[in-house]
Amino acid sequence: MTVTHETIGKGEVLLAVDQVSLSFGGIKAITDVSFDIRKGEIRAIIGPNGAGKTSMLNVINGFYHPQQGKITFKGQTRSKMRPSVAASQGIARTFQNVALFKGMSTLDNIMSGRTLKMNSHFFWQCFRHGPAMAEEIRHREFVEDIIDFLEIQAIRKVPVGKLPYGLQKRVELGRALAMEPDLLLLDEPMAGMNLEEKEDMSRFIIDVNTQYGTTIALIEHDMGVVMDLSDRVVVLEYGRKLADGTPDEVKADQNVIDAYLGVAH
Amino acid sequence: MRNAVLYGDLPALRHKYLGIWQTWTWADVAEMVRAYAQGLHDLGLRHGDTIAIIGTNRPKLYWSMMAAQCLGAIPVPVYADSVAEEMVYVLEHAGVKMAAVQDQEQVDKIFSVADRLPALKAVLYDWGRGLRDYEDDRLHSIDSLIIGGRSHFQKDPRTVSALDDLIEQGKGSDVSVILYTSGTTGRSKGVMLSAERCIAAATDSVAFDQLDENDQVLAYLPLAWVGDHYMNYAQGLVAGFCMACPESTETVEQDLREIGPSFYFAPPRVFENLLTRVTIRMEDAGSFKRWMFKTFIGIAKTYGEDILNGKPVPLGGRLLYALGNLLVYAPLKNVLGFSRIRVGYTAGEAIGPELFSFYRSLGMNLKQLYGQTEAFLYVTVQPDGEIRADTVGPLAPNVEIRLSESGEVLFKSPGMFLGYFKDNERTAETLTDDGFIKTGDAGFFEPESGHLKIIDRAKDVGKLKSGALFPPKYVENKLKFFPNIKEAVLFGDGQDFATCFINIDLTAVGNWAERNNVSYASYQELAGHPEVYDMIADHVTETNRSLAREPLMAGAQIKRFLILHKELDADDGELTRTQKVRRGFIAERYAPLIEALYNGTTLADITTEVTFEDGRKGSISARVKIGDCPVFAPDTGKAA
Amino acid sequence: MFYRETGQFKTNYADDMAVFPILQDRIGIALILVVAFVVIPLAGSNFLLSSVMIPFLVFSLASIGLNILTGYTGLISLGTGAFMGVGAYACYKLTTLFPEVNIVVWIVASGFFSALVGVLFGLPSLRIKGFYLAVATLAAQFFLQWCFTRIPWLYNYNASGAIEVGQRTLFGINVTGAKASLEARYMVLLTIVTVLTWVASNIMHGRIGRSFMAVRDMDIAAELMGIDLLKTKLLAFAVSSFYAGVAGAAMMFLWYGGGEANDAFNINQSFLILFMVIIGGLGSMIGSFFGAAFISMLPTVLKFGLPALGIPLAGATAEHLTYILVGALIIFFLIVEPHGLARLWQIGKQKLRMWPFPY
Amino acid sequence: MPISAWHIEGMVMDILFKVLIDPFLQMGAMPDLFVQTIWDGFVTGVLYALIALGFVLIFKASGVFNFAQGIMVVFAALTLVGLYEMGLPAPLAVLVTLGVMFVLAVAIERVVLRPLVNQPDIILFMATFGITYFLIGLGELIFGGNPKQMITDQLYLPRGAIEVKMLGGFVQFQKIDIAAAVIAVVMIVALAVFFQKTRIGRALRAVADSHKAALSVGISLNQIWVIVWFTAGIVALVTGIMWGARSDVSFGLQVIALKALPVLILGGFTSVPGAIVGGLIIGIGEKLGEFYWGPLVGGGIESWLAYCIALGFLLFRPQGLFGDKIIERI
Repeated sequence: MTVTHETIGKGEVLLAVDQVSLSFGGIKAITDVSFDIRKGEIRAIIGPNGAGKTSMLNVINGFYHPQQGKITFKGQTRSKMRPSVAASQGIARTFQNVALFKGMSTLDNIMSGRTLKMNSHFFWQCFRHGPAMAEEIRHREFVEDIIDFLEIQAIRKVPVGKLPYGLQKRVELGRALAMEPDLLLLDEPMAGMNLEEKEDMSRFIIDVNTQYGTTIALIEHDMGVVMDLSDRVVVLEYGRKLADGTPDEVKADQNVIDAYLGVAH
Repeated sequence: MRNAVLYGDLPALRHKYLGIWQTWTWADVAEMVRAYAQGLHDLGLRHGDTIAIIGTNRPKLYWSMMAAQCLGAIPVPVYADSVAEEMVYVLEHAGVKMAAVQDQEQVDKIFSVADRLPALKAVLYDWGRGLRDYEDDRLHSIDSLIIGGRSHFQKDPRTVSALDDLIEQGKGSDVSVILYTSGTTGRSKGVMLSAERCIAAATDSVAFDQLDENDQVLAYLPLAWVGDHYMNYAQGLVAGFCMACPESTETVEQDLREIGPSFYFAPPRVFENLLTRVTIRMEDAGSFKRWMFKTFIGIAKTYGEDILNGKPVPLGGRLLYALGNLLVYAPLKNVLGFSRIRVGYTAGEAIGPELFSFYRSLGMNLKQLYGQTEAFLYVTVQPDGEIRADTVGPLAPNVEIRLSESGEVLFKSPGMFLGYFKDNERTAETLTDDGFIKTGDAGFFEPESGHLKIIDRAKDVGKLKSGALFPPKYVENKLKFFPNIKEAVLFGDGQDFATCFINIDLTAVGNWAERNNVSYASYQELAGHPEVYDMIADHVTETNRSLAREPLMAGAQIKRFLILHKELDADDGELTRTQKVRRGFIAERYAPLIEALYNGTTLADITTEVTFEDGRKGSISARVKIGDCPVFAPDTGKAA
Repeated sequence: MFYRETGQFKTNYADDMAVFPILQDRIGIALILVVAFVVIPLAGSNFLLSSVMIPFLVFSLASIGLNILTGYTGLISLGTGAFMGVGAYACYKLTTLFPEVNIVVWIVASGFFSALVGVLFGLPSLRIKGFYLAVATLAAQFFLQWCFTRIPWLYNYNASGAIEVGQRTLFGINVTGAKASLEARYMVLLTIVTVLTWVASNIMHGRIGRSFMAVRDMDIAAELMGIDLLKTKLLAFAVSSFYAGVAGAAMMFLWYGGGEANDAFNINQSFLILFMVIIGGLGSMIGSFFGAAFISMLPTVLKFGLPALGIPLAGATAEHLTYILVGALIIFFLIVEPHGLARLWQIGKQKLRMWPFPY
Repeated sequence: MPISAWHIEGMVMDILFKVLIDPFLQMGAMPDLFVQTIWDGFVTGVLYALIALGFVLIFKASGVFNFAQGIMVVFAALTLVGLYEMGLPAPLAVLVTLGVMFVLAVAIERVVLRPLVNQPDIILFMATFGITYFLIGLGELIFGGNPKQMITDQLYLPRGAIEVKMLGGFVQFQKIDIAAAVIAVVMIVALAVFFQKTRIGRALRAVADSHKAALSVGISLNQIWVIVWFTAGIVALVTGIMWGARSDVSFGLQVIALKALPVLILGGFTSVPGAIVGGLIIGIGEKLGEFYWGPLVGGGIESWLAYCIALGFLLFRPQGLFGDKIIERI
């Protein structure tokens, strides 16, 4: 995995979606969409509700299996893939409506993001000593860095269920970061946030992108945010690709204006 | 200032970072600081240069001070929360060559005003987040400097000795730090302190309280405040106790609880807020707990202090107190993180007597001291056993004090300052011909105990037309003891009676409103609410009653008051950065209201400009009601 | 109120991640262990040991097992009784085949067999969720129960068709069979329970525990984070059944001293243990103990309690009343605290820590 | 070696024969017996279906997995018989029993469902366990634990059997069984009508879809719950009578409640026709299994065969026969 990581330099195509179509029963969610995500960029996917944005993410990280088309990630092409495999290949994501592990503390949530990287033997786990403990501590250190990075020290031991929405989103981001992903999918990271929270979140997203050099694909409704954050934007509507390009290009695109930006959001 | 090394492996610094208390022994610190100093030196910091220290209490910032002082450079701590404009004045005035700052936020501030700081050569940051893509060759991370220093040592060992020489060159008489006063009056002044005097002062006080390397403190006060610099930094270096830095500003309380300091220093305000929160939280408790709390606090009031002061107490009292200790005091202190406090100090402004005795009655050895930045730090202090709420205690060791004929307190102290930085005439003003420092506070020695009693800022103490003494702060503190009253500003100098502005405490009153389902949309509305007025009126009356008991003060009872429609705020210049009231400023700003207080009307209109969080300005106007209160005949029954 | 946490600060992660980070808690646990290991065996009456402590311990073990599956991993199982049975019979066969090996070893070892069977019946859990899974486990319950009665080899062709516990010793002391003293059995059982509890809590505090809970709280998210659902669930089944198995073996050999599958390991047993877990508190170790204590002691309490209250009862009526009360109490508890006794305990503890403040 | 090899091969062949061929030969050999078995299975199936129906009704409307359905059957039957023994005329007894079931429904709604609204399913599921225990205790307390005779005649249910000569043998149809089948059908039809035509019925269907929808129809959830539980109660009563008439009324009956689970799995938790078809499949399947394959392993496989059928089935169609496909969204 890390090997392929090396082989893809900044600016090269990290993930390519090629003529993907997806449908549930009769309903077509995505029709023949193609676009790519380049290493190190922030890529936005926008579109009206029901445009198939979230479905797109689900396809990318293997939760849905497209009927047609294929997906190339780090040079490996596949049409189907188990989500857990996608994860182990370096795709992490957050969810539209926060999907944290409600029963656990912030710390544990983020720790669980490290699961893939942990492998101490069951035997040691039983005694919580030797390798197991060493591993726990090693990853705790990593996680603490993230906590520090996201400025959530104060809620380290709080059960996430008790947290306000904004913070939950932040924790979720933390959990995704804990996976050290090559590609980070953010599904409406700022939904239902107030201005201040949005600003914080955007700051974090940018910092993630610059600091860790993580490639980010995000869905967002707040046009302002999208245009500031992203390097390139792809616009979907009714499961079809409407436009693709830099924020300015997209803003200028007539179809987009008619279909989306025109509508008050 | 580097003698601290001799404590070897004892913990010098703890910092709750990444979830656990990272610990550095004195040895580590010494090594680190030396490397750091080397790094700074390589960067061009020289003897006599000034370096600004901006940020919250973080180890690396403390080390920055030490390192700088090693080189004989002068650290200038700056209030981290002050906006760029305020900051630039200090930086400019101090002509800083470098700035060691906490994070991106501070870096941004500095760069935003960099053009006005020609001297600025380098900005050092502790926490690199978000600074990745800053292209500015003046920017260095503190770590990189330390590492740089280390490698330099390795490259040629000569630098080691070279550094030693540098350190040796540092003369005790050199200026070791410049602390800028918060500026209760006008522009803040840079107080120059010398190493030897600092140490002298610190040594005295350390001896005075028998602080040693086994003590723990939590450093959470602004770096730039003399309180922190003295209590934690200087004393720490002298006594060699362990200083802990909180994880972040939100977690101070939690961290305090975890560390459980044995030495604690806080301005009255902190204790005030704490008490307020305690009362609020208790009001949410079940009826039984409330009852229990009330009774035992009552018991504590009657016996607690005496027990602490070692006065004889009836056995029954002791038993009750012991029980209370089991049920209330100990747990309470535990929750607040005060359990292990051996010595606690409060200073900065007079503390409300009730407030003071509350904490003492819990068995917390809280003491008062009196001093100021120029004195680094205190001139009078209360030794154990002679603790009084209403005085600031007798002379501190090696301090001389005399009173000017006007009743102003003058002193000479081991730690006294060298003068104001680049401001000789101000220095001259402050010093008397024979080298005493004018405090600007009015006070008097209590004949029997020899305790100094501070009444107020000399120029604030006034007289009513009646000729009765009018000490605003004294009364304000009484008022502020009520959780519901956050701030009070008294007027009456030269008038025929005293009046005051009240700031309600939003948390306390809001909580009260919830419980009595008083609905309100805004601070302003709540402040104007009739029921709130009634409540406050009661408080004021209460205060008057207690004033009446003290012949000296009886005159200063409050006839009329009003509740301000906005909170007094440092951003609007109404308070100093240390949250002290800027009386004069307020007086002129709210002139119409004051007028109203005296011309007997019951309503007054006022429009004021306010500054919002983000620095935008706006203005709010309001119609403010005025309430009246009964006053009481002086109770000559017992003398104060 | 009894907590004095001030000054308890952690300078390394190991301390910070300890199971009992608070000093006072550690003291409390120590006290409990002392009482359990020293005071009770010495002071406890036979009645206390035989009809209170021993059942309580056995059930605790079983409910820990089920709690790992249902509470921590969120998979409902109605087959616990059967898995216990597997343990019991495995132990029986083992000790009859290799009598020389110490019985205690076999009691624990038998857990591995039930773990195996557990995994087998856990296989569907990948595709099946919720009640569907519950039914799948019912299949296990009935099928295994059928095996116990229909496969004579399992009970060594005893005429009685039941397990017959022989004399087995540990350090020369009888620990099983008719001659074994209550104290001996109690001590063995207690040791097993203590150790296994410790192990379980270790597992739950580590990576594995987290992935269990992740699967429980949001299996989709868990999968998208690279947690292999099948592996995790099967592991949960294995661990859970292991505990059930040991509990079953212990039940037969240290408590019942022999008996027949249909009354020991029937569906009702499964339900009973499910109750313990729910009432005690899903996803809580201590909850398992609370639940076990509550359900296992309730009948005893009623049997001897009600008459004491002056309500004279014929045995039968008492039994009926017990049923009614248990039913009512279950509903009652679900209503007042769906998260079980453990939650109540937690709240109480929190209050004590925050004393005198309410929060 | 060859000998033993032969031997083994022989055994294998033997087993294969016994499992795969012999049973069918038997069926062919004695078709009348085969039909008889089918019929028995069919009737059992009908009764399973009835219980399953109770589950489905409640699950559809309140999302509660009502484990207590089985005990409700027993309880209803017991009450009926008990009342009769106390001297009430049969028809009156039936009415009173209905009354009791209604009270029960109300009580459950008040005491259990309302306080537990919005709790996770598992909790409600547990609650129904509580109900089960409670009813067992109560039933035994009032009517005593020992089995009772169902008052078949007094309810004008037929006795005896019709023997039909067919397929070279006699197949015996118990009249009561026929009655059972007929009544079951009638009831199902009635329910269907109730759901399709009446306002309440529509409301119930609405609830199944979304609670808001139901409210918009103008019926409070609480009412709906009462109605549903009451309906389930009626179903329980009928089931109880039928089953009681075939064997006798005892608490052993409640175990058949568990049998309804595999039925539900086949049919899907939310589908009435599913419940019926499932019931029949299970009923017939397990009778055939027991009769033709049981002997191979010493019989008694009835106890688990149903579950294994269901289990096997689950692996291929997790949502059941008539359940609709679940599309997971995130």
